[in-house]
Amino acid sequence: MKPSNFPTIISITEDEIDLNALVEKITLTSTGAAAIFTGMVRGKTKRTGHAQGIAYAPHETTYLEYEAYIPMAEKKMRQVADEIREKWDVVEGIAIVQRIGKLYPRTPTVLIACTASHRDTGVFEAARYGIDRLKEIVPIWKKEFMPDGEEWVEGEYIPKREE
Amino acid sequence: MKPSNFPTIISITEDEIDLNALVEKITLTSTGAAAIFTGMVRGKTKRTGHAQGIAYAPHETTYLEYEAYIPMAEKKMRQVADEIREKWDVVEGIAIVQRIGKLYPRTPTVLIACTASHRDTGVFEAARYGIDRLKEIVPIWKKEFMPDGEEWVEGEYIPKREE
Amino acid sequence: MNKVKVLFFATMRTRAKRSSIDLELAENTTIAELKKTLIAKIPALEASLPSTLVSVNREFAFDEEMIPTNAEIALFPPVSGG
Amino acid sequence: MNKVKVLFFATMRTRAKRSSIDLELAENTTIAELKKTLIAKIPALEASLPSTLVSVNREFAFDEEMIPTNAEIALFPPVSGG
Repeated sequence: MKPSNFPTIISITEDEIDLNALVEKITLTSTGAAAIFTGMVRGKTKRTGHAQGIAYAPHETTYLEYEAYIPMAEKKMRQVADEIREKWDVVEGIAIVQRIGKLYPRTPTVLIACTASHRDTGVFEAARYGIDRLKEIVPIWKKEFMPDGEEWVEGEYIPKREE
Repeated sequence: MKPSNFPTIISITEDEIDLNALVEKITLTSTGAAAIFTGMVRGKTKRTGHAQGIAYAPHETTYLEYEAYIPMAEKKMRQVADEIREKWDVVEGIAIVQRIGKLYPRTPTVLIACTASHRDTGVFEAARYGIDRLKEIVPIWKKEFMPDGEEWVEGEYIPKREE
Repeated sequence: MNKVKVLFFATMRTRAKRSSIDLELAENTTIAELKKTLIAKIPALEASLPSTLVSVNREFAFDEEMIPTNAEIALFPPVSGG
Repeated sequence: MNKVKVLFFATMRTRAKRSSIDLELAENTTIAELKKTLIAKIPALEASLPSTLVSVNREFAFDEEMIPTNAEIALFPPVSGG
């Protein structure tokens, strides 16, 4: 893991995710591009399928309740940031934020943002990698509350040794 | 061009770009993912190179002044949104915003955001395509003010017929 | 006669030292002919001509195209926004 | 003896009907042995066992690993955040 003077923001919070403030914090004088992902609570899921290894049928969601093993989740979010820097050394700032608690449809629940000097440096791929990894190794779970019941959502990724 | 009931926000403005508000406006009940690109004014450009077809040496920028042929730029931004919907019919909302006027380093100047139900639907690629196309066909230019002079930045893309 | 307005942006505006010009063109004037007319009136535009883009009624236009009546025309360099 | 705290999250917490348990383990207990001990104490955990992840001191841990002294252990299902 190489040391880095670039800003890395890791946060697990019950507060609203403020995109403006987060992007501002990871923007350096040399920054020209930010790739940002946010995920929201879906009120209506139309497709039958499998995302992040989770099978589901079309359904409605009343709200989600997020729970985190906070100290380990922070450690693993920092690891995701380190992995991004290992793979894309052009990345300048990184913000990884997970909102927890009771969250209703249309609410942003997670943010991954990466900045770089230029957009053709892998910064989009870095953000995409960040959200994929978060959904694999960061110990956070959601319980889904639907009109007709509630259910813990479980992923299917089994971390490997040294992960 | 197929009709779409999904929100499309096109804006050329002198005001600050508000990521929170823009993402909120393109988030539907069925939305679970937003891929967002923002570009900022670089105060320090380190690499010698060629981006968007523009050659440059390492230099400092005091500020940029953006100018747009506004009615045509709005038309072409709408065309970029239409092209995104043609290529990725999973995209729900699209926001394309260009800030113009005198803009200092670290200031976001442009935003492209695309939403979709899930992140594995091409929504990252759609946002990337949007910023690439904006930099090809939307008539906006910037004049760069440096400690030792000023210069119009010119792209090199020559639009083709029917473009 | 065909009255048209020609707008200049960015480098073209700087070269032309103005942001627009009103012209009266013959019917069926092409973009290529318009360029010649403009250079005759504003010689400073010639240097940029190889990289000049032209739009007619807010769509990109090309040398052999005819200019419609009352067209809004613009001359500008390849775009550099974002 | 090795005093450890075992935390339960998500499905495991629901099954265990508690969020943690304090245990005294023999020296050199492995993760696999810990699982057996836990199932003996809380039989409801057994159904989830095939998909249970284990962490020791906030890193993922595997069956044959020894549990260090005063470890903070956690049991939880594959993650579903984001």
